[in-house]
Amino acid sequence: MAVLFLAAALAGCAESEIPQGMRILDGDPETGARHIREYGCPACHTIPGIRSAKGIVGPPLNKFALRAYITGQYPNTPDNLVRWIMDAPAMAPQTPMPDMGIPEDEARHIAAYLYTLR
Amino acid sequence: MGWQITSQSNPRYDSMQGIQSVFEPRSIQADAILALSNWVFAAGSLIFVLVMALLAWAIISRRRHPPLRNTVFIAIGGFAFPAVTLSILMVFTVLVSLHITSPAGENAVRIHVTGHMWWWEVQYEGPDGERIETANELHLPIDRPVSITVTSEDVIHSFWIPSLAGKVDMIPGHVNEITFTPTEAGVMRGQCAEYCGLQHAKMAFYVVVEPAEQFDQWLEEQAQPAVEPVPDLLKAGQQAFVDQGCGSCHAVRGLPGAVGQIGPDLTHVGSRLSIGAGWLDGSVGNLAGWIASSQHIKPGNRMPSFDRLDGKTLRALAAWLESLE
Amino acid sequence: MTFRSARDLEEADRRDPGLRQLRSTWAPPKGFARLKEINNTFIGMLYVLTGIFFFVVAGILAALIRAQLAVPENDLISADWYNQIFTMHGTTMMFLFAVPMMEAIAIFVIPQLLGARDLPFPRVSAYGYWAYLLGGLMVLTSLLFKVAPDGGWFMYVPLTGPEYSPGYGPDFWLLGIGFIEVAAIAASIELIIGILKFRPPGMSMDRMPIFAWYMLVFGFMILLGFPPLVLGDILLEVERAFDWPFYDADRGGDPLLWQHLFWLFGHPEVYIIFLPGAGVLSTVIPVFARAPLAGYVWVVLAAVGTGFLSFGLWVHHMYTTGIPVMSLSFFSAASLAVAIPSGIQVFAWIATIWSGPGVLFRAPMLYALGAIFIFVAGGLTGVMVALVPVDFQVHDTYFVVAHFHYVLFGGAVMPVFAALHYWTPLVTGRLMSETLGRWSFGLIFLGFNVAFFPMHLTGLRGMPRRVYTYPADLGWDWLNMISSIGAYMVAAGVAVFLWDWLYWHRKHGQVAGYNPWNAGTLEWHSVTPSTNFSMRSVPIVSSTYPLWDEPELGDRVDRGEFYLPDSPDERRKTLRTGSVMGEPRQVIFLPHPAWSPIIAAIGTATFFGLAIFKLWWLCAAAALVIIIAGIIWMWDAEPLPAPNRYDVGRGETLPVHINGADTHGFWAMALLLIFDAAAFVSLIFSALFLWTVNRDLSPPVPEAEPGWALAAAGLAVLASVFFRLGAFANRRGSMIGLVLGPLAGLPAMFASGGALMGSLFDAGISPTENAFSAVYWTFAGWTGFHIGVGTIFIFYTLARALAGKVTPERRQSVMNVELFWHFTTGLALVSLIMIHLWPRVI
Amino acid sequence: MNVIDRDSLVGMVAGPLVWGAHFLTCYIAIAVACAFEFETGGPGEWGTVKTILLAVTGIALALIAVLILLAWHRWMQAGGFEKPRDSTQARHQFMAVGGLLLCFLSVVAVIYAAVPLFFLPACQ
Repeated sequence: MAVLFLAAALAGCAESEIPQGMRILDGDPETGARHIREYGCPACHTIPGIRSAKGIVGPPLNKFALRAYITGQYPNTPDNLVRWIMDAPAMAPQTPMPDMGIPEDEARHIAAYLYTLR
Repeated sequence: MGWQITSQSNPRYDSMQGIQSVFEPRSIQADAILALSNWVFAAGSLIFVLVMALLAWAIISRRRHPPLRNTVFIAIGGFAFPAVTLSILMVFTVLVSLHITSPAGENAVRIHVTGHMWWWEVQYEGPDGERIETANELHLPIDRPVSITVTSEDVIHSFWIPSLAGKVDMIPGHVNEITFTPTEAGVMRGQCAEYCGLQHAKMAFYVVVEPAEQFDQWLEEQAQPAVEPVPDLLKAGQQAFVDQGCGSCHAVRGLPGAVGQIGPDLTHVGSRLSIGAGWLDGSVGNLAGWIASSQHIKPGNRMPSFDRLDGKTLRALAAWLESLE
Repeated sequence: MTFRSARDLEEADRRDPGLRQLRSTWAPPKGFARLKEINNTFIGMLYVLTGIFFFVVAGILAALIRAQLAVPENDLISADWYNQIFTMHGTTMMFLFAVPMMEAIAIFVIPQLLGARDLPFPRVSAYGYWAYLLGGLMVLTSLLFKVAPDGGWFMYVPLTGPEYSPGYGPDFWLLGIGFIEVAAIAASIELIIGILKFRPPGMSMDRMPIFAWYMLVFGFMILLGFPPLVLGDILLEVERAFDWPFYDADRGGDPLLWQHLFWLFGHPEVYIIFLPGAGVLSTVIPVFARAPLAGYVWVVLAAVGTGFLSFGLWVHHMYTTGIPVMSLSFFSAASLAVAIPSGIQVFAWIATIWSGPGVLFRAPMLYALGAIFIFVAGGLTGVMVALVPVDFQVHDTYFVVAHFHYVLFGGAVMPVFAALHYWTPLVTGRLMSETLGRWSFGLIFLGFNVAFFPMHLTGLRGMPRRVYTYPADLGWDWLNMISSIGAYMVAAGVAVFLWDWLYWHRKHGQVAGYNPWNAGTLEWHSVTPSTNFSMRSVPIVSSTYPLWDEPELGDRVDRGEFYLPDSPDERRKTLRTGSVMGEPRQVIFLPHPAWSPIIAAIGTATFFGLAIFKLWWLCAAAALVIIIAGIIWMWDAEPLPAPNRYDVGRGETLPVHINGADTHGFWAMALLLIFDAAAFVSLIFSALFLWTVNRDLSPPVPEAEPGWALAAAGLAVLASVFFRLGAFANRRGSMIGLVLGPLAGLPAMFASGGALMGSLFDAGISPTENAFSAVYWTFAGWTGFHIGVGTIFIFYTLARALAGKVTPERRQSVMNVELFWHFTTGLALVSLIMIHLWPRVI
Repeated sequence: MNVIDRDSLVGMVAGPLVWGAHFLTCYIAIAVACAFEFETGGPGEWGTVKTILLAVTGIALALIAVLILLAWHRWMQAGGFEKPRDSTQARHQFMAVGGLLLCFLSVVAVIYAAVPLFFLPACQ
């Protein structure tokens, strides 16, 4: 509950600050935060605002909205990010991040949440 | 109830409230215990209020003695009243004890659960008396008595599913039994209730209560050996499992060499709701994370972090395990 | 000439030689030598300070626990640390705070309450205190090095056994706590004898201050309740150090044996903690309600009844271990029955409040009322957890955490704060601040309920105890957050209290003067701070509240109108009276300050400390230090002035030295042996228990030559006979007989012990083989240990005899040693029965 | 020590001692009977052990009844409810009433312990 509240608050203030190009127009950060936990992102990533997310397998996702590249290869654009979340191995065959079968709408919510992290 | 979901999806985080609560009884026995508890909670609260009211009255009152003579007041309030109330309670509680401990009978589902630091080994008795092995998850049919015998391989654990029954301790050298009859379908959570060392906090499991046909089908699937992988990725995963020596701790029925008894049986790990004994949801992402950093997620558990695998191998291994439904 | 203030005392000192003598006799040594002081006033004060120190340490650990649990999936504290912290919180609170704190208060206040100059064995109190301090510090040190025990305060095996806890943690627990139990036993013997035999003339049992009744029951409960734990400790330590498999299920042992032994101690323990608390309430409430305790005899019945019933509750901690529900229900029955005495006490307190002209809401009374509130709530949830089905659900959840914190906070912590507010003027001569008292009470009371009430719900919602973290979204997060906030309110309240207690009131508090609370009991009869000798003269008492019923009494005591008003020989002494009626019987010459208790305590600490690291040879050296200190300590026992009468004033004389079963020395030996016997009975229980739980293994019949066992039995009896003859000869004045008897008995006893062990060797029984063989060897070892101690006693007695200190008139030490030897013979015979006869019979 | 002695502490606590003996007998009898499967008497059935324990309960209650009579007798000798004239009488009243009340408490505790015999199977 508290997490969602926090996430919502973050989303609220982030709305105006996110650069135009990074907005996921139909993504809801609050829903995204829930999906992040459902799909088990916390097992590998440390994600601010998600309490259980203290993983050390993948890179930490703090200030994600400010990062320039995804996995060091792709510009951090909404399209790339959504594609990455949906099927990372398709973009980088050597990545340890599995294809978790996340449908596009849910990936958008997740991306929306990640873009609230500044 | 929000958490009454089909057995194939994971329990959703936003609907987990109550899946491990005494207040959400889902069996005849848990119902009976809650009813008794409610009675004593109500009576206890009433007595508490009355005694405090007496105390307040005694403080306020200007009269220099209780409503009765001192000794009579003490004799009635402190002796006679509790003696009578408690004797009623004694009979009541013995009757409930009898009710909840009666044997499960002939047609009971028989399950044997062994506690390990910090996971649960589960053996079902198949229709022909054969042992069907799984771990960290129970499936139960509705409206059929269940008899669970428990013991431990190492230290003392305690088996507890609040929605279904009270606890029973798992003690090395002892085999204890608990019986109950689930009455409603749904996903519930159980947890170790006896302090068992470092990761006592992360020793939980899920229980899926489902209609009889679904249960039978599930049990039949569990009895099967693991499926052979078809796509290349899964084949690579299986190969990684063999190469990394996972089979010396874990059993995968049907895979030669994978007969380890130290960790959970993984023959159908992909069908389970959780990994890491009720701590992470069962998903390919969590499997990968668990394999790579189990010592970070559950420090001190018996499985080393396999952080030496390359990315592709890790993905393949996780995908293969996830495919073991 | 009454002492209403410290100045009165100084003035009287100039005019009154008797008082001057008393003051110089009882004056503590100066400077560093002050540590030699053994007087109960000084030792009691240190004891209380130390108790509060450990309370604060345990409280800080609790604060860490609550910080970690405030939010789900917190990683402030690692699992490893958390487990050490909660283990040490429980251990420190139970063993280093609760029980010793009650002893501390009693040691300080009981002699004054009873008009005695000191407790019967001041050096034992001092030894007990130093043992407690050093043992406590030893246990705490483990935390500094991050090797603290982490198996929970209940130390369940096999988690704490050699296989799953190979480190030093459990050894710190077992040896440290075992060591502190020495202090507890010392205090219990001290208090029992003090209360039964060191009351003022006229104070028959029906007039004893109610607190003394509670402490009497407390003493007996420690004496019978601690032995099972001591035995369990020894068995576990032996299993860890030497691989004797008492608890190892693979070799016929059973983890449940530990649980039985632990809770056989552990449940009485709860009441051991609660009864003194209730005693404080029964003392404080009448003072501030301004009326005598209503239903005195009912309250006595409640204390005694609780003492008995509390020994029939232990399995209610084991409802979920798979014991037949019939057996569980017996314990449920006793658990319900024990609620009745608690009810009686609560109604007696209410009736007391009712009978007075109005309650004075001073700080002690606030704490007392808060205690009633919290304790009643805890008692009612206690009835709930006593019900087998309810306990199946709530056992080992936060519901139970809430329950027992309610009981212990209401039954012990709040009363301790009440007692400190109430009795501190006896030490500092000043009253604690009312304002700060209200603040601390308010914060603690509110904070406690905020912290612990939600835990009932947390537990019912499924949260188990002893988890270092928990998942979010199971409905536990906000409840835990509230609990944590409450916990920090309690911490703030305790901080306010400490500020007042340690600093503020000593500088700025109101001077207490004479009887500041207008209390009725003897400790307030005169000036505050009270004197080391507590009574100018030992009064004749004719009611339960002497100061209320005889307002002149304090003056008469101070004028020296009663017994022992002076001390021309500069020897510390007090009066011994009859147990039931309280008639004067003897003058006891008490020991003066000495180093021996503190040296013995350091020796004991070293012994246990080295044992943790299995440095057995150094242990033996430490044991030698203890023995030497003990002998020096006891050397001057049994003073016999000529003539053997002392003028106690009022034209009466009393004997100084007497022999026989009525002496406090003999009682001390007898009580010690009762303790010993209770531990030995626990060992027999263990043997029988293992027999009932083993399906595949029955107690092996030692296939030895029967001659071994018969010889052992015969020799043991022979040794006893020899000793009896020696004692008899001494009575007849035969020095030769006194020397020859024990000297002949000793080889007989050694031969008996040898034959006992020989029978085991002969049968090829090795202690590591299975649980039964380990138990057999424990029987043999137990007997052997007593033979060893008895040998020291014998040589000590012979040395005294040669020094002319044992004569027909001074034969008490011989009687005590003889009692010990007969007891040892009994142990040998019962051991033989358990080893050789029992396995053949079953 | 003479239990009837008016100044005996043992006389005062005799009631709880009977409770203790009864309680231990019940516990040990059931533990041993179940461990070695002497008894399988179901709920409501009176197997051997349960019958014996019922008899033991009867004996315990009878013993306490005797103790109550003795205490009552001592109390009446000490003047019963009347205000004591001297300290000896006060003490005798106290010891007698204390013993009496402890007996009452013991009666209740013994009866509670006997309740399960009527409803529960011996070993389950």
